[in-house]
Amino acid sequence: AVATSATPVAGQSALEEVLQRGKLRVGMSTFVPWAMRDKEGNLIGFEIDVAKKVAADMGVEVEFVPTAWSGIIPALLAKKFDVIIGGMSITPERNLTVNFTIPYAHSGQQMASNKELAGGFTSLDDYNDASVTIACRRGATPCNYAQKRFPKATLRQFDDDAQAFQEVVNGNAHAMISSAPKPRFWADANPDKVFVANDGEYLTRGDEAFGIRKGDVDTLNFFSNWILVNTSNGWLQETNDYWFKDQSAWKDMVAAE
Amino acid sequence: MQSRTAASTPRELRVREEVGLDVRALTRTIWQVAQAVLIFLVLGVLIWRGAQAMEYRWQWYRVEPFFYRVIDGEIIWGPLVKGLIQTLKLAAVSGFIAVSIGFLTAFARLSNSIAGRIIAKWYLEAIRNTPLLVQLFLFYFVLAPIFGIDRFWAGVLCLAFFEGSFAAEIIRGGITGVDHGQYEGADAIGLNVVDKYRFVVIPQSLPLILPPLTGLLISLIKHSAIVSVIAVSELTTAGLNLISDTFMAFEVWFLVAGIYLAVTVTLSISVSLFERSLNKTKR
Amino acid sequence: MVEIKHMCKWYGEFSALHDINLTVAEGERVVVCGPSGSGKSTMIRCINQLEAHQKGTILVDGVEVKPGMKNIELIRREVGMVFQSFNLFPHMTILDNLILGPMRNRGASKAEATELAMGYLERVHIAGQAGKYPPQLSGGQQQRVAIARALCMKPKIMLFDEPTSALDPEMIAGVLDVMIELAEEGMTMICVTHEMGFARKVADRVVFMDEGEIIEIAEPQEFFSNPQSDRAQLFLSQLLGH
Amino acid sequence: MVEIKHMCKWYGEFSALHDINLTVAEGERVVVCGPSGSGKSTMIRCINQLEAHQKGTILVDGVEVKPGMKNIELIRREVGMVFQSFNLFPHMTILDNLILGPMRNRGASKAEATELAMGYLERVHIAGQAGKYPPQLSGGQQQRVAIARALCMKPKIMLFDEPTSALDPEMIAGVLDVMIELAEEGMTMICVTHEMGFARKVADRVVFMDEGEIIEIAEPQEFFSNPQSDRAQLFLSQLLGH
Amino acid sequence: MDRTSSPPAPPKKRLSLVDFALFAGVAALLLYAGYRVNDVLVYNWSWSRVINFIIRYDETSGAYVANLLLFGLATTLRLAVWATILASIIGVVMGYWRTSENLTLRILSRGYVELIRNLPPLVFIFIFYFFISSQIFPLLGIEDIDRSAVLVDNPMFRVLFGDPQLFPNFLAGVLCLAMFEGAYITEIVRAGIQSVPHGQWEAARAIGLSRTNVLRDVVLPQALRKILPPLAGQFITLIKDSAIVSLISIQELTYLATEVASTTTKVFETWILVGAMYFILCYSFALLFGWLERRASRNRR
Ligand SMILES: Nc1ncnc2c1ncn2[C@@H]1O[C@H](COP(=O)(O)OP(=O)(O)OP(=O)(O)O)[C@@H](O)[C@H]1O
Ligand SMILES: Nc1ncnc2c1ncn2[C@@H]1O[C@H](COP(=O)(O)OP(=O)(O)OP(=O)(O)O)[C@@H](O)[C@H]1O
Ligand SMILES: [Mg+2]
Ligand SMILES: [Mg+2]
Repeated sequence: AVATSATPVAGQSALEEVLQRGKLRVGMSTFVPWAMRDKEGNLIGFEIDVAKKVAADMGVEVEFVPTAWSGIIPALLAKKFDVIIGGMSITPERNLTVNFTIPYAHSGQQMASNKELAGGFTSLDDYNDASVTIACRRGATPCNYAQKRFPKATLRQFDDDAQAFQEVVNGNAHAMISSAPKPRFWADANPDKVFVANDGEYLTRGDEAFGIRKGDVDTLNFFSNWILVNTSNGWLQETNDYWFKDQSAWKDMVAAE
Repeated sequence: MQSRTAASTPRELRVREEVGLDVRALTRTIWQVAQAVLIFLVLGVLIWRGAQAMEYRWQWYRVEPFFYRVIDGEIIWGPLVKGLIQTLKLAAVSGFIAVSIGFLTAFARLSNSIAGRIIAKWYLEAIRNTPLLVQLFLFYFVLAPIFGIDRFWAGVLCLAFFEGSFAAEIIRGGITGVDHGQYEGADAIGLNVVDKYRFVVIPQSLPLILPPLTGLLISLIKHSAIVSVIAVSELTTAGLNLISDTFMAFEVWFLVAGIYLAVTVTLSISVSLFERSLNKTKR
Repeated sequence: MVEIKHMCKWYGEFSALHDINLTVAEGERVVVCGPSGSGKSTMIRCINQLEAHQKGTILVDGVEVKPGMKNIELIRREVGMVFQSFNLFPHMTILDNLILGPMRNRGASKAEATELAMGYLERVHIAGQAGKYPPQLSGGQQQRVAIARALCMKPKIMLFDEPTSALDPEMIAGVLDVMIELAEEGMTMICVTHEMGFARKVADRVVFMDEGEIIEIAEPQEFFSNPQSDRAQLFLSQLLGH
Repeated sequence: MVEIKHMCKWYGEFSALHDINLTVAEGERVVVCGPSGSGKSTMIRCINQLEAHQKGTILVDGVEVKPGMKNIELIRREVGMVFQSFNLFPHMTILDNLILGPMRNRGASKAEATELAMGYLERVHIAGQAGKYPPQLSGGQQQRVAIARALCMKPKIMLFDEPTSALDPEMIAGVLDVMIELAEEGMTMICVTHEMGFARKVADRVVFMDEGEIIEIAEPQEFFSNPQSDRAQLFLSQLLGH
Repeated sequence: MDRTSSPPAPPKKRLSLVDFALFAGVAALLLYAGYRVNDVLVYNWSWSRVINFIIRYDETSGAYVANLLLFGLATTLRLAVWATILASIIGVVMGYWRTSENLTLRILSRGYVELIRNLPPLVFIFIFYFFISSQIFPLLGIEDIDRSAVLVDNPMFRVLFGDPQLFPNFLAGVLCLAMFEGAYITEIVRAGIQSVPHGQWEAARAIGLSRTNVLRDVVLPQALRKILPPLAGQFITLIKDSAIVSLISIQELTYLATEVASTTTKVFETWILVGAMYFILCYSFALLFGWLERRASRNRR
């Protein structure tokens, strides 16, 4: 019994397991507005909608497994869930360890800067200075970008976007980079402290994809094609617009100000 | 009939004769040690198989740059080495502050001052009844901006306050562990309070305080891992960053665990060697 | 009953017992005395292997006792032991202290064990206290309970290690009385004590030890009136001068 | 020198001392005795406020000592105290034990303090041990060091709390000799002790306490030959019968 | 004078100059903090958004109901209770092994304790979690239990173990924490066993009890008194330490707090409130245990 459990049965792909189980388990991590909590404590967001639709198309239920970002890959490998739909952007380095589908979203990165510290900066190159501190969410596209674009600046990586942003508000960091539209939301919320740098233009783009275990071609094929279909029919774009264009559509669901 | 008196050998002359190797006891010992090693091995194999079952692809060949890279014949230290140095620095500074806080708090608790006792007690209760993680968040996101403390010092102070509460109890235990008669002896020759503690009580409580206190400082190295959540670039932070860049979770975790283990075990051993040599010189 | 031959014991490098030879016949009563640190306790504790000896042989009732032997419990059940500091189990009533051994070792039923225990409590004149806890009793009463507890094992021999030296003077008599009764009933016993009155009254032989050796073995009359060795003379003079 | 008037002390609700009245003149030697728990230690410990009393007054050399007073150190320096358990500082050499007080309290230089200390060590016949640590000395030697330490403060009065009762019999004589020498030199002293030989020899008065009260104050001859109270009679008979 | 009169009341303790200085210092610190918050640190306080995640007004039923953070608190408590129970079992067995005469058992328990005490908790939890969830659970078939069976999906089960859907995760978290705390409880038990005077062992052996019986009947019952107070303390420690299992997909208070902070961006309020929640929980238990201990020691007399 031990021997068979150690080496997986050939052909038993995650896809089949999901269908047999009747339930798709999705690993994710909170990340406004990809996934977040509404007033009742339920999960909402772009990714939540995507995952629900995938499950519905497969004809199974969906179960979300919120996991701290640093534990999300081992949990996937330990089969705690079948797929990560968690705003995970593709990098070659990561791709050596997990498989990515084709991208289902193309986030743009914006920078929120502290008015006092970076108000006088005229160009992005001003940030490339040893005295500048830039905050970002650990392991997300912005960190990689910042490393390359501002090699002289100090980089601070946090487990969570909100912490990184708080750094900017507190004046501990000159700027933070995050995927749009969050920097704009925050600048709107703290107009006297924070502004969106680079006139709101995207600094770079990221390609977000589902993450799955290596060696599982069936599952990879299914999810990639699901993304292809839903890109073609416009559903992904539509949903993306709902969550990312501005917050007016869903602001009432999360805030109670 | 037994003889009434026996001829006696003076104690010093009775050398301990070698009774001969007790073969049975020796084989038993060897067998028991082997059993234990065997069980640990089986557990290790099980864990290893666990990793296998996850179809995890070990990529140990990728870890060398985590420690160092050679660029143009120059050695550039990698994130893990830098992180370790930062960890040691963090632990040293906060350990020093923690001991100071510990002494202050212990004296405050033992003093006659009502305010001192109240403040010390609330400090201890507040630290004892909240998780370190929450303390760190409060300290970093709430207190640090209010008082304008930077990241490193926020981490240091938070750790120091946390470990300081344990140090305080150790020190208080050491001080109250000194025999009551010693206090009376000091009082009886008319020493004032400061002299009483300086010359009589503290020197005698140090042997009671030092061993648990060094244990505390060693555990501080482990606890310092928690400041990774406020992005102080110590060993665990370095590890987490590497994981999120490369997703090689297990290699990095094992490396980080190995480094911590090596540091704490080395420290424990050197401390106990030091203590032993101290005891020897005393005799 | 007990036969000790050429027994030696070391604590590390320190020679605690050296070449001990002593034979105690069935029904014999032996008193051991000697200065503090002379190894009296160590010797009798070797008999039921509370301490392990390193050389020589000890036979108890014909069976050799060895360090690390299996089934040492079986021998300990033959040997009752009473300590200076009583060592009653403070979390159990007197009665529970007594019935624990019989119930665990001999599988006696609770009723049987209780009957037996009450019998011995009568014998040490303390049956009224059966329901109390040890700390509620005086030292003398506790020591008598300890004797009763050892007797409940129906031992073939009893070892006493200074059973009265932790007691207040008023308490000593009661315990000695119980021991004298036991001796008169023919119990084999080895008793470390400095109560010379007791030794005179019941001992068949007196063993005098010093520095881990048996210096002198004699009948009490002879030992007290005419000790052979200088050390015994000195010891007796101090004891009586006290 | 010492004047105690209507002094009372409670431990919680327990009355440890009741209405104590005692005056000790300069150069007088008072021995305090009484059964265990009668409050002897408590009384002399109130004199230098190691215990706080709650009612009545205590004057030492004309100054009133009160619980919680400031500068109690100043009074304690006038009063030497020797404990049953010596209370030497085990982490310091004998000499350091002695010079600590003079150097800290009177700002004496190390050389001065050492000279003084060596003088007193001579006086208690122990100068050879100055460099050793207390645990390396026998009990009797330690107690003599404790006396020398108290004397180094040049106190006006010495308090002794059963200075010989923790000692082995061989050790007692040496300590008593030192105390007798001190008494003969005219030191004022209050001494709790059961050494009746010592009391007979040096005491000007004997104070007998029981249950926290002073029952009898008398000259030694009278007290030993003809105690007034029943309790003192009983006490003396037990003490001598022992 | 009357002997039976009760002692005069002890003098009232009065605040000294030092006391006033200390209080003044603390007050000054607080005032300065208040000033900085208002003037230097411009921040939109919005407590209601975070409090909403503790209890919220449910419009459909028209009543106040518990929300995320309270659920998290309940999970934390459940984790702590079950892990303490399990860890105590581990601790008693290992603590007994620590004092055993058998070298094998001693090495095993010593190895266990040292390993756990020398690894950062985070690292241990991580490695152990993936071991049990990939090796042990499949063997036991935990993953495949029918989560909607009557036995599982009922209110009793929910109170004891939380949401049946999350049961395997919960169980993994409990096991991790139990293994972790077990090492500390092992040392508590060992100290308790060794605190029983040597004479008790000897007396028990002298009446011919076997080692197991000595422990069961004589030593452990006496050791228990020494063990219980630190064990209660360890329970409180466990409530705090349980935050580390947020790493492995268990939604206890700290993890949910990071989610709330992230969703609302109200970092200050979230952490102050969550800190207060932990404090209230732990401090109430500390008071409760203190009271129980005092009562027990009074009854003993
Ligand atoms: N566990 C031990 N380790 C080392 N030395 C020991 C130990 N137990 C006893 N000794 C030493 O062995 C010697 C004999 O001790 P033992 O207790 O047998 O003397 P004793 O004759 O019973 O003395 P006492 O009358 O004081 O009880 C003593 O010098 C003692 O210090
Ligand atoms: N710190 C204390 N708390 C409560 N009761 C105490 C304390 N110290 C002493 N007592 C009690 O006060 C009474 C007097 O004690 P004290 O030590 O003065 O007696 P003593 O005459 O010196 O006896 P001994 O000869 O045994 O030394 C005793 O009943 C004792 O139990
Ligand atoms: Mg003995
Ligand atoms: Mg006394």
